[in-house]
Amino acid sequence: MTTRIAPAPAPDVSPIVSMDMITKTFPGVKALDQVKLDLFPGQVTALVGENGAGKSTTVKILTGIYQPNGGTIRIDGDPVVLATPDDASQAGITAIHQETVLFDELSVAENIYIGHAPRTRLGLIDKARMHQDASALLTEIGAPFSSHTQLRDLGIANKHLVAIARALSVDARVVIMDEPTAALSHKEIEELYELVETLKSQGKAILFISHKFDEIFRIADRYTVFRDGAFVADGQISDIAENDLVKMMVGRSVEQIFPQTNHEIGEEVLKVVGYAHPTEFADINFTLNKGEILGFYGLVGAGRSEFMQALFGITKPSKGVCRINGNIEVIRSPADAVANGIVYVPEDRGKQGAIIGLPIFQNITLPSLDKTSRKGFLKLAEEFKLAREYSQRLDLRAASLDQDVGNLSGGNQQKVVIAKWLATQPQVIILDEPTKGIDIGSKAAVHEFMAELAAQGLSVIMVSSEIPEVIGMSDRVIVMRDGRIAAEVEGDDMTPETLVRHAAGITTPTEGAAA
Amino acid sequence: MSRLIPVRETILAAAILVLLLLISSRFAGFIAPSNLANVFNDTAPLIILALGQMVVILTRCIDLSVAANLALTGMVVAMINVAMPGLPIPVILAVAVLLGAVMGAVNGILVWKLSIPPIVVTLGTMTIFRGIIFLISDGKWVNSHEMSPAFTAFPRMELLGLPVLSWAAIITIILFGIMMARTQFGRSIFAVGGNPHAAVYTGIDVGRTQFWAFVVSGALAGLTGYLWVSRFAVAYVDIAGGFELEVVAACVIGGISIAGGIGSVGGAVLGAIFLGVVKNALPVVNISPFWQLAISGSAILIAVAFNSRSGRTKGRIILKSAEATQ
Amino acid sequence: QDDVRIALVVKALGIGFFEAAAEGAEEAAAELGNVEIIYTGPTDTTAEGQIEVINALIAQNVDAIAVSSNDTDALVPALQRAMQRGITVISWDSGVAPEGRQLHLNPSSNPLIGNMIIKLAADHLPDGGEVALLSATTTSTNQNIWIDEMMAVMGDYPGIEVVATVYGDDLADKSYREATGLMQTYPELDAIIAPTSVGIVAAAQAVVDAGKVGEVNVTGLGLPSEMAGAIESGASQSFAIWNPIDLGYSATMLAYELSQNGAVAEPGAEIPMGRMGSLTLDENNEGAMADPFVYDASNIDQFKSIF
Amino acid sequence: MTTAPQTRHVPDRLNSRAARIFKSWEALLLAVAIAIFVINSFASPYFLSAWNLSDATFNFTEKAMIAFAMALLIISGEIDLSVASIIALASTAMGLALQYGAGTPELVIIGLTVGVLCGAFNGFFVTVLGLPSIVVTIGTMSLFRGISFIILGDDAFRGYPASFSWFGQGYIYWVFTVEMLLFVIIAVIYGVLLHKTNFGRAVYAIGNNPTGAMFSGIRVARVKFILFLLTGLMSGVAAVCLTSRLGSTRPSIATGMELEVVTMVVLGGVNILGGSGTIPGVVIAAFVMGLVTFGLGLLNVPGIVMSIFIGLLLIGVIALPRLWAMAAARRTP
Ligand SMILES: Nc1ncnc2c1ncn2[C@@H]1O[C@H](COP(=O)(O)OP(=O)(O)OP(=O)(O)O)[C@@H](O)[C@H]1O
Ligand SMILES: Nc1ncnc2c1ncn2[C@@H]1O[C@H](COP(=O)(O)OP(=O)(O)OP(=O)(O)O)[C@@H](O)[C@H]1O
Ligand SMILES: [Mg+2]
Ligand SMILES: [Mg+2]
Repeated sequence: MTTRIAPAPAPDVSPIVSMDMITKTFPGVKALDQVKLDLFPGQVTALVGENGAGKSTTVKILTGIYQPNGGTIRIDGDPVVLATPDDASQAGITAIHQETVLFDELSVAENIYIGHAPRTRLGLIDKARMHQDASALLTEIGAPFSSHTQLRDLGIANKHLVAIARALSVDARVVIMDEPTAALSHKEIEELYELVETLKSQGKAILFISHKFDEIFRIADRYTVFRDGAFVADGQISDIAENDLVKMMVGRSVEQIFPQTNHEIGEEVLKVVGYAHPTEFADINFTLNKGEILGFYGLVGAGRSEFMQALFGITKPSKGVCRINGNIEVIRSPADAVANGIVYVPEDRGKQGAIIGLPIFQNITLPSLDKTSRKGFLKLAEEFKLAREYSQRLDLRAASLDQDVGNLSGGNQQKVVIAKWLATQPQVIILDEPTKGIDIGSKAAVHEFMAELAAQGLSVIMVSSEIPEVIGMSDRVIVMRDGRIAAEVEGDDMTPETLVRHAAGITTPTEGAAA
Repeated sequence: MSRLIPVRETILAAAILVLLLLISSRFAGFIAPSNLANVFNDTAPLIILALGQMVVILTRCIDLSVAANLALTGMVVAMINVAMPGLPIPVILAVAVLLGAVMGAVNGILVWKLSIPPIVVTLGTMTIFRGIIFLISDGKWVNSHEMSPAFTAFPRMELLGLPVLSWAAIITIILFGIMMARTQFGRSIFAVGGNPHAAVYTGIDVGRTQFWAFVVSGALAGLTGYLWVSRFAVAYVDIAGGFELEVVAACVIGGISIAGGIGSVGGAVLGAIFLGVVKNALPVVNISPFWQLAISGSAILIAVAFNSRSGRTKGRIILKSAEATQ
Repeated sequence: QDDVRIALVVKALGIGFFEAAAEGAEEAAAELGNVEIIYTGPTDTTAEGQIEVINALIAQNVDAIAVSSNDTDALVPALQRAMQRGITVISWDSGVAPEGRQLHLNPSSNPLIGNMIIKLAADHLPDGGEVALLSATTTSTNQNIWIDEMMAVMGDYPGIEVVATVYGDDLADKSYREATGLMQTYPELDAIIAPTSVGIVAAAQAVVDAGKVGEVNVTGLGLPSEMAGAIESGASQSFAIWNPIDLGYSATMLAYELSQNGAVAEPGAEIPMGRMGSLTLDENNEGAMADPFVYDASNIDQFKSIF
Repeated sequence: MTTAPQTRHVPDRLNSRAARIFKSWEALLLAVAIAIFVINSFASPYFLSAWNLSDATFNFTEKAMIAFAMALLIISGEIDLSVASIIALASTAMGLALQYGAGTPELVIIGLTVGVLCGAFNGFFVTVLGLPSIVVTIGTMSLFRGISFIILGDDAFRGYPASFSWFGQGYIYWVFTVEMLLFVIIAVIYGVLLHKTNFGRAVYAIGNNPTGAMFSGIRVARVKFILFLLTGLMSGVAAVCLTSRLGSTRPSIATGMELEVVTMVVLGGVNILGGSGTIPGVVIAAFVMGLVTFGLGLLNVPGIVMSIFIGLLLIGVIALPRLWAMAAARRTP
């Protein structure tokens, strides 16, 4: 199954695209710092790096969506400016972006061809030819739906296939794939690999971004490593061992990141019995104990967030009860959940977590206003006192407490969201992908803090898709797959291999299933 | 499947048919072809404006200045006609469309370049355009006998049994049908409204598309301005006062989502026709005209409640996929 | 020198009829010598708009306000305040309730107008027929009174049947649509009576567009300048109006008499109004200026350039 | 392992109170208001008179009462375009009650109740059915006034009792009208509600991020529903004042007032997209609009020309700071 597909061509060809000294800053973040990247014809270059290393930013610069603050991009040795997405496709660069950037209201064919549809002689869109071409593309990538389907009727995996088809609809020399397999099933992934092989044989340069080391070692010819927005190394895949690649990526060995967990696990705090939802999840049963860190692992889209949000009173479960400290409680709204000591730090920080537009202190006190006010009237001094206390506890870095939370870096925003919930003095804190998109320093702080909370007797549920994090932090792990609990593992059973196996629904152990 | 039979349009068309049948049970003459042609002719301005508004709403904007734009253009062409009675109609038409487009461009620029919310921009330009009519006309009317015969005759001129006014609506419908389905601009409009973030990734300039949507809406308002003034053979400050809300109402009834991205030419046209039928039927079926407002208000509420039900996004279904693969 | 400031408040600016009245007011001012006319009004025919205008006039402490109102009752409190501040208040053309003004000048006597509009229609229908009314807004005082007066004398016109009353709100497009609706609902319709200058023009246009010239006669109250085309096309046989210039002139004269010459508005009083003679007040402090005058093909050319 | 982090001190506030006030939108608007006041006093000799200024307040007091509630609604990310129609319906209901012999207290209660019911109707469609408020209220705008037309047709209700005229025509002391008193009381109530209570904080949170507010345990639908009720209630209050001032009810009462109310709110610095704005801003905007219309009215400028000024003001006050920022950005690339 993991036979290497083709030998790496000789590295003496000159690159089609080469980025040199590229820098990109966002307010408060240096996403890329003088990085370099070369893409060679007929070769697959894997770009690896942790979350937030700047991979997607690189993609957006190459596709004309972002403008770099400095550095040069060369195509066939000539410096170019890619001012718009159009410029990029003119230059022969096409990409499958990490987020699906498609249009629900349009048909599959229109999604594939928007912006460059075939025209009739009158200059109108040639629908017949568009659908014909689209069908051909869909067949080529093995998509099981018609070009006439409306996009909204497709699931996430099929949408991703549309995105792939869209990238291939441009006659490009450079194809970029930003985590293309994250949402695909096994069969589709195999077809994608074949496609990569075809593109390679056509002499195209491919940039392949992935966190899955097995696939990197299977299809890539070269690698480039970024860390914290900086270039670390590049070279031939055949010249490097997996462990070394990981080390370059993280800058230290993986075990070191996680704090020692020396907390005591007490009696049962929360018991969930038979939670179900008509379309999202079913048969969820588990218990959570005092001072415990319970990990929820699964592939993206496994339904973990949906379930957590039901537990928090946002989506309504159709069945199931929840017992808190031995009493059955009905949670119909987040307000009920908070009253019962359950709080939720959501995955989508910008939309669901921080209230961008409100100052930091108001974000922190929002769910605890009852405590800082008298008879419904605000008491600013009390608010500042509370905000000060928790921002210090979380080591928040900010200019002042009345600063808009939107001006903070992602990690500090996350701290504000956590502070907001800690200020309510909860019993159970649910952290959904708590370290997604935050820098390594903050990540360690969050991990350390999580351990500290558990040590203080708080029960923590941590949803994470990062295996090292799950294993490093959790006392116990529940694996979810397709809306159901696939397994519960504890102690020495918590190996990367078991987790991946349960998450992917593979019954027989496979080799090289995880990094 | 839902693509083959556009549900909303079918239901709206059925509602209009039922309405026509009800009316004809009270007054049989209403569904005589000649009368239906009259109703269509009377609804033509609303149809044209609703199509322009549709484009704007699809891009997540709103144009409250269309009626004022119409009135200002109408006054200007009427005054031009008084000053230069010999000016041929095609020139008048060109002036009207151009002037309307310029006013639309003013809205568009403010939305595009200064990112002022469209509702604020067009609320402001609405009052400004009306005020300008007063300033240029000194509040005076331009009456039918001051207009040249050719000027007032144009919208009534019959071609193949239908007045030019009706043809203007029909041609606009056809052009919009082609534009929305078969041109890059038309598809961009859906893309910008449906998912502005993704539109940027696709190389579509959101602001520029909104700008052009305003220009289109303005140009149509200008065209309608001339047609309106010549048809009713009078121009004054207040013509088509409050018409902007009727235009928005037609779009809403036609299933165009105020949140952008969802809607169709057929919907907008049917929405306008629905209102036109109601408006024309009330006087003939002896329902007091005082019922008209309440009826159109209820129609809007029912339509929007209905559209939101049928259009509710299904969400992704995690469990189904589980069942399918097992 | 301190001019006497008389405000002529109209239903809405820009209507030909009122523009002509303003001319008459200026004529009176010129005759009186020391009078300044403030011609003003809202831009659309609303009571709220007129109240804001009246408040501004009170603030300027004008000497007199002569108003053609959009609403019989709504202006009363504002006008009462004006009177409390010593401002002379009269209404003309379209009146306000008695407690809101000192006197009201009717362009003509209401019974005469009511009779005139139905007579104009009946004269061309010797064998009787169906007529319909196209009025202004539902709230216009004077139209409502005239229609009531007309209904009172219907007994004198046997065979004439009023089949409907519709409202064009003094908007060209609405009036047009209502007139078209009338012709559809009543295919036998013989005449449309529009006692409003906006409605009559729109109705005539609608008749022409429906190809019913000769079948449906449009009549009522209109301005010669606006109706010249309708007479020419035959959509209208005849119509009537009083002279708005005279009306503005008379209103100004009356306001001047009351505020400067100590004339008292009380039942039975006779108040001079320059070249128009004098106004005799009835028990409601109302008086009529003159008879309406009929225009038809024989005299339209003579008047169409005047007002 | 990282070493124990050294806790840092984050100051409460960056700018002093004075600096914040000085840089605020309200300060800019106040300067505009003062400028208009000064210009008016030079332009017309009649401007600086207590009685005249008192009369001038009628130009804005009723609209402002609604504007305060509307400000909260718009800050929360919704809008109510049906307020003028609510006035019509509430006024019609009062007139109808009058026909059945209701006295002044009953009339007021009925006016306010109908206002609240209309608000509840809007609120139901928006918060329970989850429909966009702009569309719902365009619909109810026709519906509410339509019902008035059905009830009244071409008629009018008149003959309100003398005691009822106190609300719209009465004076508290010297030139101070009852409406002015109501205006001040309502302004204070809404100012406190928005700026000094938990409820007000929830309104801001919802306006900035409704999802985030819900995820923070705020009952978003309930807050929005209450805001629609309040807007309906204020329309009811305005209906009482306006009906009392006009002394009669016609279905066309208050036509077009919704746009003036929205203009006042936006001019007051409230973000039409929700999330920010203050009550003092709306108060000053009310005065600005009142002063502009009154000042121009004294010069006998027609209302429609005044509306050009308001339109320009509306776009100008938003556009100028942005143009300024763009120019500044160009100067220092
Ligand atoms: N539009 C933006 N505004 C502000 N910061 C941004 C923006 N886009 C990216 N960043 C920041 O830039 C850094 C790099 O992000 P990027 O998306 O490139 O990471 P990545 O390597 O693709 O991570 P992942 O593996 O999670 O996809 C992150 O710290 C991110 O928060
Ligand atoms: N059908 C879909 N269409 C569009 N986006 C989707 C779809 N399904 C999932 N996504 C997106 O994929 C991402 C991951 O989904 P999400 O986290 O909500 O899944 P989940 O059910 O919570 O699973 P988990 O938390 O276990 O990853 C989210 O950004 C979500 O918006
Ligand atoms: Mg990425
Ligand atoms: Mg998730």
